[in-house]
Amino acid sequence: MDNIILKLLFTLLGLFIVLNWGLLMSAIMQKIVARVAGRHGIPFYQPWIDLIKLYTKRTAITHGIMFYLGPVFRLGGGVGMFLFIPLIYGSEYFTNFSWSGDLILILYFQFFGMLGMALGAGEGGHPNSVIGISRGLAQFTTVEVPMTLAVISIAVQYQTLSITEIVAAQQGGILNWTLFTNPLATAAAMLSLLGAFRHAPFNLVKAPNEIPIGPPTEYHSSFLGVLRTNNAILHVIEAVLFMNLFFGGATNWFELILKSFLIYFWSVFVGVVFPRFRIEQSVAWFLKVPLVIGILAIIIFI
Amino acid sequence: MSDINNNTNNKEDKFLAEENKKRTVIGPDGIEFEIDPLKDYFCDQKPEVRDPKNKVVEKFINWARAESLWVLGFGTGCGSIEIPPLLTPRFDAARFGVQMRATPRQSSVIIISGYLAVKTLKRVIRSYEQMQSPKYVLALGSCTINGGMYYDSYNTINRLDYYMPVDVYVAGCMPRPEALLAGFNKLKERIKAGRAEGANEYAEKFDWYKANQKKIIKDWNMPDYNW
Amino acid sequence: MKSIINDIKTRFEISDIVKQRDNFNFLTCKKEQTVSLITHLKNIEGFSHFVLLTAVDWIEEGKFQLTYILNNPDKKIDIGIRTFIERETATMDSAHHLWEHVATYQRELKEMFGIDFPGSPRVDESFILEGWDDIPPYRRDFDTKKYSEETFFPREGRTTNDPTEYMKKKLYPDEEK
Amino acid sequence: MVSPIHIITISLGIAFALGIFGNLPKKISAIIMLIAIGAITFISAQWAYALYFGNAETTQIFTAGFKPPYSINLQMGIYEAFFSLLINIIGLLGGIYLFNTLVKQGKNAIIVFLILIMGLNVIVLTQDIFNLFVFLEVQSIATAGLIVLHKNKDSISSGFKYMLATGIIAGLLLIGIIFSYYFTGSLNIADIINANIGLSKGGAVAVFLILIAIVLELKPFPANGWAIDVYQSVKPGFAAIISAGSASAAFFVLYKILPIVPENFYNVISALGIITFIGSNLIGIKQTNTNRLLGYSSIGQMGLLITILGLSPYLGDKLTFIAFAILISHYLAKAGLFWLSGIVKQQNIKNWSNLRKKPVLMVLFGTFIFTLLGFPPFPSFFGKWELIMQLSASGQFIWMALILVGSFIEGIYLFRWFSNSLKSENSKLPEIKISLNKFIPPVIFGVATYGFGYFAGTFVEAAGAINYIPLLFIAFIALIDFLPAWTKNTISIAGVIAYIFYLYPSVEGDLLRQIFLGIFLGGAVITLFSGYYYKGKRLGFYPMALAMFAGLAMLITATNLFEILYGWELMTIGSYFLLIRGKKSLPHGYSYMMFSLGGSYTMMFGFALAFAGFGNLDLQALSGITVYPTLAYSLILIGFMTKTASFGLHIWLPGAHGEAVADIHFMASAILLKAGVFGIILVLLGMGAEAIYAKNILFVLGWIGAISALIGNVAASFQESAKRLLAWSSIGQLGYIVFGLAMMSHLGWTAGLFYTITHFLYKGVLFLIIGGIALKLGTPLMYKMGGLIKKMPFSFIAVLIAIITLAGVPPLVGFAGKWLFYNAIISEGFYFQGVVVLFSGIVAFLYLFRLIHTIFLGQLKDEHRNVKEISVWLLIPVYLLLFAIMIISAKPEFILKPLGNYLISYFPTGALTWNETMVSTALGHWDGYWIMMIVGVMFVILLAWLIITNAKAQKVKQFNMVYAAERPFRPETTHMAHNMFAGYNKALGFLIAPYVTNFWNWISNFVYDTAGFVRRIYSGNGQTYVLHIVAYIMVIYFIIF
Repeated sequence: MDNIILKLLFTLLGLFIVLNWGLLMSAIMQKIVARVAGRHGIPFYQPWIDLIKLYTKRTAITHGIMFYLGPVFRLGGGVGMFLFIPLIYGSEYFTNFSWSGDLILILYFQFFGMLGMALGAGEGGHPNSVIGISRGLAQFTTVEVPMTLAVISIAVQYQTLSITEIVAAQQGGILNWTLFTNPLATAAAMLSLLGAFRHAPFNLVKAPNEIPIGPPTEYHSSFLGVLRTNNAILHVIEAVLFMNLFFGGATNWFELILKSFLIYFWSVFVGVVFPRFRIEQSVAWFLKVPLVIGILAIIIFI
Repeated sequence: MSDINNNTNNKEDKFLAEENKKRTVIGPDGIEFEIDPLKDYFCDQKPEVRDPKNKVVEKFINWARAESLWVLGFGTGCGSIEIPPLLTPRFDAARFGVQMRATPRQSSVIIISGYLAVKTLKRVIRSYEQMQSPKYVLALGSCTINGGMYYDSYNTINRLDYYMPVDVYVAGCMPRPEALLAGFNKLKERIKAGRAEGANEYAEKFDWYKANQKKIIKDWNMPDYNW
Repeated sequence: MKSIINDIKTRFEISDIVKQRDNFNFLTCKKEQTVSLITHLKNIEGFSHFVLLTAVDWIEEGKFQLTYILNNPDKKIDIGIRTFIERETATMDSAHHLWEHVATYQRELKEMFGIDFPGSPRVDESFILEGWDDIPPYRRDFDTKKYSEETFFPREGRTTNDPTEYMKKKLYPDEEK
Repeated sequence: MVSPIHIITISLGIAFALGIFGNLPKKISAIIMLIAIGAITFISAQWAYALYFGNAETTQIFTAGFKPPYSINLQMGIYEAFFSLLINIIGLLGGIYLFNTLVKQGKNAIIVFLILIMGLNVIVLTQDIFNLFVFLEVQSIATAGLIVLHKNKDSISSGFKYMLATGIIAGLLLIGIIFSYYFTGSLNIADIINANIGLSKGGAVAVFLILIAIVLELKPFPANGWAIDVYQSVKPGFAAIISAGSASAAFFVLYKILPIVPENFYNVISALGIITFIGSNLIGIKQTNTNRLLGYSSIGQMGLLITILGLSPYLGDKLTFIAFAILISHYLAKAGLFWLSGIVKQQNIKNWSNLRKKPVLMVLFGTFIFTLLGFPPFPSFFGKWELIMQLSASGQFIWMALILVGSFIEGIYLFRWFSNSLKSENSKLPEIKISLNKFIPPVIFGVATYGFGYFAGTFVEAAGAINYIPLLFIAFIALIDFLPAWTKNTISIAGVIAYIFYLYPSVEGDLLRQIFLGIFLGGAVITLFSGYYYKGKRLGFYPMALAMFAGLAMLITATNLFEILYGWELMTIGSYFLLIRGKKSLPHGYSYMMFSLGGSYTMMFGFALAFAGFGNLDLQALSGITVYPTLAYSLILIGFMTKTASFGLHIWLPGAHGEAVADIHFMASAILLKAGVFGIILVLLGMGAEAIYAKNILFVLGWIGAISALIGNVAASFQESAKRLLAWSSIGQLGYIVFGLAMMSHLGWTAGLFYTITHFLYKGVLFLIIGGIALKLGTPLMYKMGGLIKKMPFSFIAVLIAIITLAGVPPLVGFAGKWLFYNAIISEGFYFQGVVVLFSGIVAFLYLFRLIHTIFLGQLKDEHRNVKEISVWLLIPVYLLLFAIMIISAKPEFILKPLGNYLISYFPTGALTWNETMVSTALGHWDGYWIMMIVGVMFVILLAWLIITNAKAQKVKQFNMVYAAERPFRPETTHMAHNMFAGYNKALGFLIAPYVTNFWNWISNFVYDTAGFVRRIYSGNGQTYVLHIVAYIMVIYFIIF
């Protein structure tokens, strides 16, 4: 019993760290983007201020029960992924509840938030929300193709789907990382990651000017606060997932922070350099080079 | 569609848009019924005053609000050309926590950037009412203060504060981005001092504001408050 | 250009031919013949492009002047047709059947001058003014300053200066005259 | 016992008497004629009865007191009695039917009619070949008389052509008889047989001439242009007699003289038969004139019978049964159809839709059509089955294939005709008026088909175990069809539940069958329960639904291949009638039937191959087929895959299901498709995965499953109709199942069967809700809906849970399926198929979101502001299903554990291991219970957090949204629903280009064009037809000699 409470406390601690790291990371990335453009950019504490402001707005409106629950689903998706992913390899407590499921659980649990968000935004009744969602879903289908190939490839490689075991197999030196033992799968997954993070060139989903920020058009106040909280957690968690699968995992918090930063930076870097795709272009893009790389990643194991 | 509103003596009805008129439709079960779009499709609740609950906490929150000004991307007159430079390396308003948002739901500041035609005012009011409180109005240029060079136009308003509570006026014709930045700083001061309660004021004096608005906007075509 | 004008002179009652440029003439036509004249110019003389339709309020004479400007893109010539209609009735034949966009000009004139064009599509709908219920604002008997003062809550204390005098005073305060 | 000679004496005597006492009133003449035919019918019936039950011996009647060859002798054996009975019955009933016509046409017609019947009798009875010739002439003159008596332009010319053709035939026959007399010195058939003249060269020519004359009498294709005109130009009542009576007699003649024919002629005979069968059916496709169409069909059937006779060496002692079963079907159905044609009085097949106004006639029409096509429970089904099995046992696979192809082609036009009558517009057509005398004969024949069906069933060994209780129950429900729907519904539910209890002991201990019993009959109870929403009578629904369920139940309890096919066909009939109830279902029901028909024929072929190798029809015959195993397994699988609508065979499904109403949609998609899954499971269990052919088949099957999944899901995303969306989604889901089964491993099968169960649950929910909504709103088009969450909250919750399950999002049970798939794919090495399947799983999000958004979210439309929740009768079963979903979501071991235990006997390796609630494979692990708990707790905490931080939120209405400072004008223009995934369509729309539809269109066009080409030989010119006959004879002569 004590054990469980302790575990719970450590999980909350982990969540707190991840949340704050996510906020800081997004600030740093925005600053990097600003510096690329020759600006100072936001203060590094801006995301916290925005969150406080959003949570303390005095009014809010709701379009209905699903609209209300949408952000909860979304944050549930992020927190759920956090709960089911082992953060620190070898740590007794920072593996959260990852014993209850494997990699497949993570891959499918991300739909939990997406679906709930899509439904919530749908009840908002705003056509732009739905345009954003339809684009997001359409893009997501093909983003997942190279990812699926990569996952199958590493599952074949390590003969396991358990994330902890995959991380364990990569211990003992940098050359044991999947990055080096299975570079094709890593490449396919890292290209897929660009779509998963929805930075340019794959940010038509939010398209701020054409369809005012897409799905969350109608969301505001603490609804938006919840969504932003989720974004912060999700960015870290997705990076942690890639870190666990391809970059040797992390044995301490410092390693986690460094690696997740670099993984996230990869998508920001590409985003700063390339302009935006139209939706049919981005859908088709993932079925070209990334798909071929993914197939090669599997062929080498046949 | 039926012509229910044949008696167009009423001023409201005269300007009632076609799509807002009552109409009879036949349901899938074959039963006819009437639809009043203004009642069925819009919420007609009036705004309420939402007072801060705890003074000490409110002070902290106001600081946060001041440092996170999300501006609605809405340009009304010639002054809207002064807003984009704010985001460029030269002025870089992001340093001060000023960011642009595309939807009024998420914005806390609306900039009235210059002369306001009656037609634009209607849209401005809608957007303002759709913003969530606390919300702030920053008015640019002489036109919003006293009509400026359009003081005698049949179609532009003369003073904005009769139609919505204005927090900061930035004078000039046109004020340059630096002046706008100064205006933002002024607004921040007001917020931090707890004096920027425009939203509550609007709710309090709602009838007065609405009467003023309706005096010039004759085809409001909405319930009084546009949620 | 000349031959065209000579030709239409024989067919229509036109007067006051004003030469603006070599390739641009104004002429005045009777109200009843105007649309026929435009039709003729479009179909026979190749003025296929309708440039604009505008109005002038000659309040003293109790007339509205309508000006149609047509362009012949092949010969690169323009022609302006003026016609006068009674200010009291303010009704003119519609020409929307010749070019679709004429209807838009006519809608504008209906709103701004109160000139009616029976049969023109959507002519009674509001064009840029929403919910206008005074006399049409471009008519010269409409006092826009008075209207503004009555309607728009003018701010007290506003003073208006003559720019020449004011700048002179400000820039050259010594130069008294 | 009355001597058979009186058949002749009575009819001849009456005919003469009528001629002599010529001035009797016409009515009385006709009645006398009918009495005469009645009398001779009685004689043949008496003989048939006595002979069948062994109370009498075959009797020879010697006319003129001498023994043959010195006199004509008649023989009354069992066959003669039977055929004579057939002829007399058609004469009697045909006479009753034609009563008014005969009366109108007068004495001569009546006499000719009587003579025709008598002639046919003698043709059957006589044993003297010259006598045979004489009465063939009598018969043809009588027929020509009947043709010409029907006064119109066509009839004269066709009568002339008829005489021309029969003249040639008679000449040939006469020459043949003279030859044979020269060789044998006898005219008695028995003597000729004994003489074995076929062995000598000259004798063979004699036999050839006799044979070819008799064959020509049976109107073989292509030398039969004259016969078709006859069918078209005479009154349908006469055509019935020609088709049923004369053709039967002619067939019997062929049967009688067949022993004369040397063995080496047999193949030629069957070739002639099969050419006729296929050729005239092919031309039948192009026909829109019903009488002509029936004519082609008649000739086709005769061709089949000739083939059967030709194949008699291979059929052994089953020959009689097969020939009789097919002949009797043809006899009853053709006569019935011609009679109906006389009642309907419409020549164009499209105009037969006015038959719908008379339900009894419609039932008869359906009965006859299905009889002709060989569906159970009609005799031709048994006949065809035995025919195919016997041929297969003798290794005659080519003949089997040709016969099945011909039958399929026949199905094409008969079904087009039938479905047109079911669905075509009929408001402008005149009422049908029936007089009693025209009504009785088809009714008698209709009832007789069922009787003979039962009777024929008793002859087929494998049919011994068929349970007739459900069929009787269906008949009972059909009889009380006039009652309101809810009574029938209650009775049906009681019946089905009773049947479940009755069947349960027989499946106890067999988990597979338990599962499918649950899906089929449990599903039946649920759908029938939801049927209470229907107010009114719902004519014809309950018998057909129950027929489908009876067929499904028969699949489960089947102990041999025959029962599987029997159940399969029964289910096909039932489901066809259910699917075609939709408004615009005409083309879709038709294509459903075509695929089903083709499927059942391929299946029959496969079963026959299995039978050939195994020797009996037990289910074990499916394991280790030795005769052409690749072909056999492929064919059986194709047969079953027509029902799972797998890629390539799927094109019927979207239309057919897309037009069905709520509960039928549920039956058709969630339940019916599982029949195919059950079949595939049986085949795969038998096939195993070891053999090389098995590996190849499984490889292809896996890809078919994967591609079905992809195509189904992508296409579903682009549908505007909610029902079509669900229909395409079913194709995709069934693709998963097929793919899972094709992996032939423990995990793959666990996934496949698990999907089978869960698909039943969540698709059941979706079909009922969406169907209910479509019913409520009067349209299945999604963009016409929207915002219904506020009006139908219960439906919304149900759909939400269903789509979360379908999408495989944890914590609900759908995730278990995805997880099993991943594990199976990786451990089995089905990587690429697997990626396609997983990709389609994600594509499913597109259509699921579209489904729930465009119906429930977004903007509520004007017309729907007052709608209420859907019928509670639909919601109750839905919530039962949801309850089941929630239970197995929290406790997946309820299903997975028994499934694992069951499959371990087939696939011992790779089973799931359980540690309390944790399930793991060699690769991964997953704990459904804890995930549910964790997600639940987390969700509650987060919701609380939002509620705390959120200020009092103002509830707003649907137009209160930011709209670029404008306001929405109308809900229609604000609801983003139409062409929702336009960008996706641009990128991946090529995936759903209708290649498969184009392929099948090309096939059908090819068949039509061929038919059109072949039809050109019928120029309508009598001389050409004569030329045909001569050429035909020449060609066959050169082939034989």
